[in-house]
Amino acid sequence: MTGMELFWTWVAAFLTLSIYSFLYKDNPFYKFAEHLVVGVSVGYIFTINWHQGLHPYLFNPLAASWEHPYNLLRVIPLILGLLFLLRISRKYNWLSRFTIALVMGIGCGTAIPPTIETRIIQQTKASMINIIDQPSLWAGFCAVTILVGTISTLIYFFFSKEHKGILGGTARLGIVFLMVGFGASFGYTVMARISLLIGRLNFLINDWVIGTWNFIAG
Amino acid sequence: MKFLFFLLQMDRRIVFVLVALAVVAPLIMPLNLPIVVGDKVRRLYDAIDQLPARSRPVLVSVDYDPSTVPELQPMTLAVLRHCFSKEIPVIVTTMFPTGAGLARDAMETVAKEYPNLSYGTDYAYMGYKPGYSLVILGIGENFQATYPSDGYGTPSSKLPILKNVKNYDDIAIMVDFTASAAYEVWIMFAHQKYGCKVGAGVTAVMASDAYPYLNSGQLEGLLGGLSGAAEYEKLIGAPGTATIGMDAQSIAHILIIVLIILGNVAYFATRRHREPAQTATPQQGGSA
Amino acid sequence: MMRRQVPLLICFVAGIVMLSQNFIPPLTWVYQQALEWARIISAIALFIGLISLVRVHTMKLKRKAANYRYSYVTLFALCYMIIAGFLTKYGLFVKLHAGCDTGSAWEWIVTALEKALNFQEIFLNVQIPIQATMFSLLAFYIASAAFRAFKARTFEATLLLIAAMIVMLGRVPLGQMIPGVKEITVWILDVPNTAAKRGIMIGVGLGMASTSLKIMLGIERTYLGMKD
Amino acid sequence: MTRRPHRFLRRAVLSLALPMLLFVLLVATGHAQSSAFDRPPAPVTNVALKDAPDDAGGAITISWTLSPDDAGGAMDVIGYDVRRSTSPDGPFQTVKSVPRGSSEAADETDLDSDVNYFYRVVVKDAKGEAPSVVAGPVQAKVQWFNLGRLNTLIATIIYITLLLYFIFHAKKGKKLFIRRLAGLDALDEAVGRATEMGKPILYVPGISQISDVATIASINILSGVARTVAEYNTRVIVPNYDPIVMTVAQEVVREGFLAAGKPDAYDEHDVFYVTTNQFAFVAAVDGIMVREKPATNLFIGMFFAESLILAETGASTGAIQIAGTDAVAQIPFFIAACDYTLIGEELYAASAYLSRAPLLLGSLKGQDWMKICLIGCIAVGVVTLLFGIESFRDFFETPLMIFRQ
Repeated sequence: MTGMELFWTWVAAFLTLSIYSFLYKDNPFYKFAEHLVVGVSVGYIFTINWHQGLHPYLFNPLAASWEHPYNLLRVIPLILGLLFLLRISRKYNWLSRFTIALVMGIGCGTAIPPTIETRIIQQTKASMINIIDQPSLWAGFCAVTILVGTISTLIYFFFSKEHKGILGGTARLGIVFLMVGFGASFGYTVMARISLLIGRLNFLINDWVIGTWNFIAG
Repeated sequence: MKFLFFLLQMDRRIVFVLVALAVVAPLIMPLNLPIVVGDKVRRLYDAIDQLPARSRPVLVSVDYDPSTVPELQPMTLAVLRHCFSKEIPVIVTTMFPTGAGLARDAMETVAKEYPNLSYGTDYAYMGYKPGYSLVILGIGENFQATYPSDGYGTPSSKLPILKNVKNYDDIAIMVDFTASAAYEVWIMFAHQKYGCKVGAGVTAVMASDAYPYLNSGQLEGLLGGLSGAAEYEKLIGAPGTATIGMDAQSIAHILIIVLIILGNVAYFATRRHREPAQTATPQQGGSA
Repeated sequence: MMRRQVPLLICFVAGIVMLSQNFIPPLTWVYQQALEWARIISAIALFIGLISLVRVHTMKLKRKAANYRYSYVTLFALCYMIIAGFLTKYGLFVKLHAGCDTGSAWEWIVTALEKALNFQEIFLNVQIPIQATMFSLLAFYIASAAFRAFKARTFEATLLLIAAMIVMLGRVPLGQMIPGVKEITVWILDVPNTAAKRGIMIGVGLGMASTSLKIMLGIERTYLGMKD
Repeated sequence: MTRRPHRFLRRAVLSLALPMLLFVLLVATGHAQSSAFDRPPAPVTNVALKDAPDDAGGAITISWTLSPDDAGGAMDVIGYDVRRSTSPDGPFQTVKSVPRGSSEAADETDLDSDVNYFYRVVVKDAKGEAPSVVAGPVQAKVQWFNLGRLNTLIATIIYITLLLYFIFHAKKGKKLFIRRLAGLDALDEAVGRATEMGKPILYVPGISQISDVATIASINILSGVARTVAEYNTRVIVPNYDPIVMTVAQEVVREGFLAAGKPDAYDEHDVFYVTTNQFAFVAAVDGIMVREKPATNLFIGMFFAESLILAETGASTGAIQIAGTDAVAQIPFFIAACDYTLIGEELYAASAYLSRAPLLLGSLKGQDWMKICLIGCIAVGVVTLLFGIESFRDFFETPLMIFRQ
């Protein structure tokens, strides 16, 4: 480890501990780290955005538009982008509506068919199972359980009818499935979260404490 | 009763301290809780374990970046230790620029534990070469042309370990450690095209995606996440960070379960002694 | 008219074109183009974010609001990253190095400046560790949330906490040694969990598609600041 | 210097010895395996060409039966070259190379529509290569409709029709019943509590773009909240992750204050941009929660792993918390740490409900009818499968394959 590397390790360790101090309570160290990371991250995004967004998608193609006149089309999003910047003006901020409307139109139009395909058709197909033709009686039972669970969950999301009678009963069954599913997801995630903590502690112990010790000891 | 009331109104910072202790304690004082070795991990272990000492090298590719180090570095170390302890030659490389430092770290860490083995003869670090799949393909055509020098700048021709390495035929097995689809590229080219045996170590989330390759025999073996690494450490008889990590996982999980149970015991035991208003706070379940 | 109808018309036309390109292969290029347009627009939009951030913090400084001193940290870090980033990305240090003699005082200054304005090191040793540490706070919060909230108050809440406890046990070696736990864990994850996720997914898909359609048709227009 | 001739000698000997050794080896083994090593591999057969389906032209799929030496026999095949020409007599140029064991390739290099192309597949091994017979002609055609998405189109049309029908139904003034949502009722209460306590409300519209539908739903709910807040002279703090979402949120909150007749009470600095970085954003919002101590926290929109960090910090400050998201993976954490959670589709329902516009409520009825259709489809699918009929289920396959054969 060089002296410079040691310095940066100390910086990282200091900031790590500053964030952890928030678990006790809000304090100047946390406030410092928080305000620092906000500034650094916006600066980073801005720079990366300039060099990996504006350069390859706007500046470079426009500069090459003598050879590829087609690239001039990109003037349109440039203008729309500039219109959007008029947000800060009291008088002309309505012009930014054009930009937002276009972004929304593109987003919504693009999204409808894939949403229907992946979230609706594919899931519907996955629910159509041959409940007789299963390798074992147990597998058949599981298949039926999934089928019943899917339908009752779907019924829980009925909005235009009061949840009473059969509808209410099925919706309640749906809640049972929802709650078991949520519990399972919660329990399943614990491991990944603990891993993150182990990772940070490894950094503090191995890189920082032992690293510094090795640096001093030679 | 007092204790139960205390539990109910316990400051959550006590929970934080307990969690921190549950994770730190095994790091400082390993418990070595029993670990059950699965078939997938054993297959990779067997594939390496049966290799003769000082013959064809194992190729290890470190294709991950710092964000997945907690899960993947322990398994890289475990596989390297296995090879070093059996004096099987190892060539370490990476296809990711961010993996270069990690690959070198891993190799140097393990190398320090085996001073009887020497760099260049028993192990080598080839560093990062840009090109990704082209590099993987290049090894199949001509190893030394793909890696004219090692990761320290020494010409490859001067490394005895590489003297007999022409292409994948001279690699006993390649093991890829990754949090991305890199292992699929190794399978596609190194295995499908050149017939090299491929093993993989991936993150826990990705493990299930890799099962089909294992069943079809395209992967020799598979390590998944921290538990896969811990199982490998058990097989080589050298409990390391993954075993400790699994200790921490077990204790933390049990801690949370115990907390939930205690919380419920306290909740029900004190129910009669509490003001009714206290129980009337809206909570989950009610919202569904 | 210009302020209300035209934006709604733009949205509608763009929506119809993008909807149909999903089904008409020769229109795929429109999609590519639209993606790039959206990318350019959002890249430019970031300036608004930057302005807002600077405004908020300069205002805090001006008003001497609570904790206003920390705003200096944010503003300084912001300027530092942008300056360092632009100097590095445009290769200024390389040019400066090429322009001065080896061993000269100038070279020493350029090297010092390059070390002091290190975009990548700040990113790696300030942003990445803070991000990773914030993320790892979840290890603590997942425990405190479970302790506080998982009380068997109602039937549903009981199901939630039992499922969570079994799966937690089934994920670690210690718990897997209890006979049956591993099998029940797999069953919970594969059967009721799959069913619930599937039901939610279909419902969410319906909600998303219908909201998208309402936006395209201009029925939903709150986002344009028009209530009706 | 003295070592140089020595090295040269060694190299010369080596360069001579190696081929000789190889030769000896070949001769020695040659008798046994001459048939396998000497001749080039057996050519591939059954080369079939197909215009790649459902595209804008510019791609042709080539498939073949593996060389007998690939699947078995000598087993020394290296790979296959796909060669193309515009005339059956050549010249053929390699457009694609695939490793051994592959029996299909897609040619996507500079194909013009409506031009005749001819192909041959060449199998290679260390010894040589063997071309197949020429196949063709084939054209890369432009398809005007993506047949693989026919089922998606039909579903889209059915759904849009249902929605439009109920929206227009609603427009005629027919009263529609919508069941109550616990989370929504709590919303009014939570906003009311904040006003009573004289504390601000924190509203986080998720961390996604404006084109994310969950964000739009969140903006709708924000619009309702802003109006109530303005009436009671409370502050609403809206930190933002995305600059475009921020401007929209500003507009909506300003409208809310305007509608309540208090445009001057609106402080633009309360709706602001933080950063487009997940955990930096969370760090900042956590800071706001512990310093401003809002009485009510609303997390509505698209969330990722940060959901629990926000909700747990909020819970520790004693705020009433209501969450709403369609991010399935995050719902469990909100349920655990918040007082009320709008689950998945409930978020969209809430946004429609809050606006109370009949048109928006009509669409909810359309959604329900689509659910009935889907449950019906699942039932028919399960029953037909019982009788061994698979074509009904196959119609739900994506991409749709039943018209391909």
